[in-house]
Amino acid sequence: MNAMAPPLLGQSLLLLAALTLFLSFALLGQTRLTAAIHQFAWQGAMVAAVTALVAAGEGARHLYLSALLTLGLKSLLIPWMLHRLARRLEMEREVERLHHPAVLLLAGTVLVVFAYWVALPIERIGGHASRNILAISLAVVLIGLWMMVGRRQVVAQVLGFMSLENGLFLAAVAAARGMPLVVELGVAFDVLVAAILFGIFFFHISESIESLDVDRLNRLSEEETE
Amino acid sequence: MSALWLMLAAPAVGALVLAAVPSLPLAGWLNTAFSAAALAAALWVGETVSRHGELASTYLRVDAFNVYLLVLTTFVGLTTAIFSRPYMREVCHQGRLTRRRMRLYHAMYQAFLFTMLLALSTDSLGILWVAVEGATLSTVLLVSLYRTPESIEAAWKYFILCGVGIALALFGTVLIYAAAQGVTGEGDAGLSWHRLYQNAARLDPGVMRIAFVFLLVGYGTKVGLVPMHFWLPDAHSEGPTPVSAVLSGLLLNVALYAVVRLKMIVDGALAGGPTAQLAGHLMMGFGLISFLVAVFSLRRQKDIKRLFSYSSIEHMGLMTFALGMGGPLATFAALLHMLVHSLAKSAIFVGVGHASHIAGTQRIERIRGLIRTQPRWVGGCCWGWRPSPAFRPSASSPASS
Amino acid sequence: MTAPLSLALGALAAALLSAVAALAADERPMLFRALVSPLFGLACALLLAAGLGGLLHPGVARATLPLGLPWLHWHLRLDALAAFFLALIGVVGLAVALYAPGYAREFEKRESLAVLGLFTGLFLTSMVLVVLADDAFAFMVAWELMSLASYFLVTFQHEHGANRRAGFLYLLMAEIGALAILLGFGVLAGLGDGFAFDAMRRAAVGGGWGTLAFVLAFFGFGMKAGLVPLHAWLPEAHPVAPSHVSALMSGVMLKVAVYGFIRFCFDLLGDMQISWGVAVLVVGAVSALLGVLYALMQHDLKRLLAYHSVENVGIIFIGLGLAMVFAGAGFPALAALGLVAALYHTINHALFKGLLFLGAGSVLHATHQRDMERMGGLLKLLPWTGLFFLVGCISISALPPFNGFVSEWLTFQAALQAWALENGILRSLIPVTAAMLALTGALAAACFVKVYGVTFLGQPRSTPARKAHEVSFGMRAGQGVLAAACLLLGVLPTFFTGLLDTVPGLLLGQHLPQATAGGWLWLTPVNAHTASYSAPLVFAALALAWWLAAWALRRGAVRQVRRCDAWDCGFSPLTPRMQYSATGFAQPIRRVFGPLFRIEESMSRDEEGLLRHRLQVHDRLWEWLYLPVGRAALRAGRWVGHLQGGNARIYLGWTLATLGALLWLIS
Amino acid sequence: MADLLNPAAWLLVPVQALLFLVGAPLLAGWIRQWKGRLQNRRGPAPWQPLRDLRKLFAKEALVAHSASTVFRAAPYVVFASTLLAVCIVPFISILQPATAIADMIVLVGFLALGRFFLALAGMDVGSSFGGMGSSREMLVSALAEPAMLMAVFTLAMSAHSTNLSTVAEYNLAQGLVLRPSYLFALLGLVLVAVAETGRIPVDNPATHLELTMIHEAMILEYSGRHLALMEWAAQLKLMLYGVLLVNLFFPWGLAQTLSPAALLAGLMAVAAKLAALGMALAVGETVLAKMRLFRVPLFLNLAFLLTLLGLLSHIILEAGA
Repeated sequence: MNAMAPPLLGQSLLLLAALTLFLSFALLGQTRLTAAIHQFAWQGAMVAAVTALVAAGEGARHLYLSALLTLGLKSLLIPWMLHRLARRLEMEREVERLHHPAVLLLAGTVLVVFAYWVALPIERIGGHASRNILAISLAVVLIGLWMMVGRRQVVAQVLGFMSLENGLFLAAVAAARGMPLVVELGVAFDVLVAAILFGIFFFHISESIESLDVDRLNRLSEEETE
Repeated sequence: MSALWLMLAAPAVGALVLAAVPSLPLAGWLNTAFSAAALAAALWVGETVSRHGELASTYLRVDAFNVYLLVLTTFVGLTTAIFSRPYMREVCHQGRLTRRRMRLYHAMYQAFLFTMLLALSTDSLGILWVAVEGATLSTVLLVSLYRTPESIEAAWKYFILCGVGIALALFGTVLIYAAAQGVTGEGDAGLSWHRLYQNAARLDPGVMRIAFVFLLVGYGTKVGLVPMHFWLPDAHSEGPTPVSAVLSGLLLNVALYAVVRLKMIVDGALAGGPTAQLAGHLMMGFGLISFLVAVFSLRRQKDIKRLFSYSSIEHMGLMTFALGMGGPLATFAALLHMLVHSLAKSAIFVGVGHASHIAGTQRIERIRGLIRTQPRWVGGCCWGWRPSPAFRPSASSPASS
Repeated sequence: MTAPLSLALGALAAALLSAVAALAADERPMLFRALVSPLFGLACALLLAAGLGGLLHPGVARATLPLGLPWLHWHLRLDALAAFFLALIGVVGLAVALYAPGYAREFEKRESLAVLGLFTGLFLTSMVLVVLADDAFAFMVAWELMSLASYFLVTFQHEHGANRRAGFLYLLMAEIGALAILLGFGVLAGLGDGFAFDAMRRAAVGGGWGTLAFVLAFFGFGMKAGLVPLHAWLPEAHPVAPSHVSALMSGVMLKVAVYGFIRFCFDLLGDMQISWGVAVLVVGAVSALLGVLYALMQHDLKRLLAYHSVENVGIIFIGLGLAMVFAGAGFPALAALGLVAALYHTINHALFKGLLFLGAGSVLHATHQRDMERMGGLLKLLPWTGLFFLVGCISISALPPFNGFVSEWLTFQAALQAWALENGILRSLIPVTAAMLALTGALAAACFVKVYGVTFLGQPRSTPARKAHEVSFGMRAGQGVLAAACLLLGVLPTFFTGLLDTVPGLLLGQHLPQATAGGWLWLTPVNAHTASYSAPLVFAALALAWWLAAWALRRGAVRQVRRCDAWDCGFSPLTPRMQYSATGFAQPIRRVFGPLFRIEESMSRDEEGLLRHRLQVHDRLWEWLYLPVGRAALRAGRWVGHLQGGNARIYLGWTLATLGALLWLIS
Repeated sequence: MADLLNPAAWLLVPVQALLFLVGAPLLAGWIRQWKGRLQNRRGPAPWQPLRDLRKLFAKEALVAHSASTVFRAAPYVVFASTLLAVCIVPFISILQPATAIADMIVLVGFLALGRFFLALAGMDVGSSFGGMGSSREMLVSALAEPAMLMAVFTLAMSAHSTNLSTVAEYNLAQGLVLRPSYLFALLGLVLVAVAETGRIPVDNPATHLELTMIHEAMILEYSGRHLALMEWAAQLKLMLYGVLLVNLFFPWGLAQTLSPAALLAGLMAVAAKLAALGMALAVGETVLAKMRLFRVPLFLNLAFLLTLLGLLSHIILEAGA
């Protein structure tokens, strides 16, 4: 978005983006499953809101559609599925023990700084606002990945993956006013399928190893094959 | 053009039809038939391309580079389909699979072919991404087809790692799109490969650098470059043999194809800058590391399918190295190597499946004396083992030039 | 000069034809004798003609094969050097072609003649291509083909695990060597412009890069030639191949490696450096000495011969090293002398090693034994083979008037010119290497006294040895050709040095000043005053002296000899078990040079209370070089295994780390 | 090679050969007699060996059943090669055209050829003694040959020639100069000669206790004319080494022209020198005792060390000479 955009818009965009980032931090630290799912839903909503705002600011019609897609998928459908799964695997009450929560969060902040540092050279796209948002989205992506590294519980990993995707959507909207429609649809389709597959896998995993702790998934190790 | 649509339609329709067909033998034949149709169409495409030089629409574009990959893909798809019919029937009789899963298998096989062809023939980076992600999704369930704990674990890792990788690739794509905004304008043009290629020089180098890193890590995960390769041996060794064959023979190629296409753009963007060779050097580095690590893992493998999946990593590393090096000789060698490797490797996996089927184990030391019992198979494998030394000279001669 | 080249191309075609024809030989063994071997022989005859033609009319002929890459066809080039090696391949190959049909008979039932014929043909083709290649690409492809064909020949009898292991070791080291050569060419191609040898010659890379290229080439070619310490594959691989193939491998393939080295260092590289020569000289001397010492400890006939290949290659490299030192120091004439000495020994070794392997093959054929301890007295049963084998033994022991002596004499003469050098170190180093060469020669003589004495003399030590029978005519003819060649090169050295002289003329631009100044009778490498050797006269005089002695005694009082038992100290008559065994023969030398071997000796009583003596002599280099390398590779493998630890989160961590590192890298 | 075309010089070659053939047994007898005297007994007359040879030639030859043709051919080869070897050393005259046919290195080659067949003959019968002798002989020779060549090289490098008569000529021209290199080479060559000719302390020509023999063990099975040839060859070899020592290092007295007087003088000089050498050898063999086989390597290493020192001192001290 260019400088002509009313400052209010830019500020609100930044605010929303910051909230998204905060939410992924919350996700990173959140050990209670249901709460985590809620936070994830909220993050989706944030992204959708950003999309809608940009659509309003730019008057880019197709963005409304993608905003709707995001809202529907990320903050309604997928959280609902996760809830159902959690109930059927009776694990709503489940609380994952983090080994070093402080380290986890600290590393997250480091990643944020790193993301800013990486995004600095990006000049030509839009104004500062969009660059900052790009930096934030990059941070969200990295934190999502970090969450998958740091959390052992399968659902938590999936949440990390999903919030990583949120970061992608945010970047797409902020940096490029959304992708072409065909791509948007394709991406949305893939995300949906992925979510379904995740659901399937929860069952497979929980019946193959009587838990959802991914660290138990280490039969295919090559250590000491000598 | 119609040839192209036909080629894409064949597997797409096939996927839907096979999803509905309950009878197993019929499904096997249909599977073969659709693959054959795809091959025929691909040949037709090749013929048209050789006449007109290029075949293009808004979303699709076939030129001299990818037409040969199209033909190769459909060909391997057909051969593997032919092999998989009796093989899977055998497996089914052993009771390792239910009918429902056989339906899933055939449908997904076609779906996978469809995504491969789409990824190869599309002109839009966005659709390329969607297709490659689709390829992952369609094969995940094939890897875990046997539902053994190992296969499920392998599939999960495959899914997670490739999912993340692909997601990173999307980020890179977004960045490219963003960089293209000012140049090619909004909409599909911003992701059209050849438009970007034409205006590559005007793209922002800073953005393109970051973008390429994400794309390399992303698609590199699917190529099986070290250290993003961890999913590969598991997925190859646990899935049904035909799946291993197509994964190793096709999926890796397509991912590498994507990397190459993007490298061409990035090179254009960075040309003349201080980091003009960045893309090439990164690829060479990854190729070299992959080659070494794979070689070291090779010599300690006891599971024969793992062994060959590591050799896939090795060859991919070699090709990545050569392609990163650029230059006509290296590129030619790499493509030649790609061709030979796909054919040989799918043949080998087919053969190995056969062998481990006979021996009832995948442990090498238990598979013995096959040259007595199965000379033809061994001959095939010897032929399959050939490429690595035969093309090493051609692939790495220009290393210093 | 183009005529020889077309001959060589014809030879290529014939070799390929024989390979193809062999495919049908499985069902019809007749075909192998009637078509495959004759074609092989034809190819070799053509090669011999091409080589001699090329040497007689020095010059350069070129051709291009429409093979290889669309824009990089294979360039072929026939010059004096290539011609020499073609002739070498031809003459040994000819003998092998005569020999093969008879030898292959025993494979007819159990093994596949098709495989044998196919890969032997391919093997010949690839070697000829290597010699003819004029660009790095063709060279490397031919080189790889050579390694691969010989690999399949080594594992021909693949039922024995030992053969498979040997084959694997061989292939592994061959690939490593090929990689080194490739990189060497890469350096030249990178600093020059392109892979054509002409481009490299123009570039004439020297200095630091040149040294790097030299080291790589020395490593690669040295590994193929079997120089210590890179020789481990050789005594494993050569013995297990069919004997006529062993003859090809030891007699010819090693020489192709020597060819590659000469081509690379004397032709493609820039101006020679003394330090290179010194390196080659020292490695050569060490190889020669260790090779013969390890050979002395073997009692497997073919394995022993394989170790002698290590020794002789070492001698060849001594000559090359001298040539390089002199060339680096600016004495082209002396360099030419060293080069000619090396080349002369190359052809000699090809001849007598081929001969010895064929002889060993005949023994194997007749007794189905490779262990000398179970042979003996074969001279009476295999008179012809025994005679030819004796010729081989005398030649390889460098005794006048046979060919081995001539080349060692030339090498000594070259070494004796060291006084011309300024550098005192060199002047003292070179004579010491010469002394090592002398020691090598003497030990070789000892070793072949052992071989011949234990195998062909004395009394049979086992039933098969007692039941042995002379081999077929073809097999004898094959050996006879080589034996005659050995004598010829020994008695008429002037003629052959004259031929070889064209090679230094090509590579160093310098002929031997007056090698044959004194006429065909006198070989005077430097000048008549310094040294002269007249092989024909020596031969004549030897014959004369013998004849005189015999004649004088013929007129002696008592003619006939009376047969009686051997002296047994008045105890029970001698039994074969009382003879000196090969191990016993080598025992004093084993004891003197003990520290060089890893000796495992043990005495034990078996159930009948009989004493059993077990002795194993190992190559120390295994534990000094190969095992550590192997362990390192193992460690690396285990480390890589740790990477594949099975935990998805760690895998993801790797992805994240890579991403971060790369982003860091570019920002 | 000026004198190559000189027929008179060529005529000298057979003459010298004959002198050698007669002189060798005499030298052996001479040494034996002196040893006897030193051991306080009247030794046999110097020409006793000649008598022995004649007797042996007259006797019939016994050949073991298990012996092959090699066994019967070996004596002739050994004898012929040794005879050739003696033909190419300057004996009474420096003008020795045959030296052009074969130089020092070929000389070593001839001796090696003879030894090769000697050892083969030892193994041919298949008795354990022969094998033992061959094995030991090859060990000794293997260790002796490098030392021999080192000494040869010292001479060759200072004379810039491997042609024996050229070397002798050079040394004669030099006159008596004390050269450390020559001293070392001489000592080394003496040790080598002792080892190669199988004298005490390396081997004892007089012993017939099988377990200590080297040379005798190899020819144990020989009899009649074969034995004669073997013995004769051994005596030739002994004399050959003697001539090498005296004529290369003390070339004085060698005839430099072909005038009968000069030749006669040369003959006298050589005879005198050889006689002196023979006495020295007798003394040495009397005072020394035969050493164990596995001390022989040390002995020969010493020889090699000496010759190597000779070479190095030549290169370092007398550089360019």
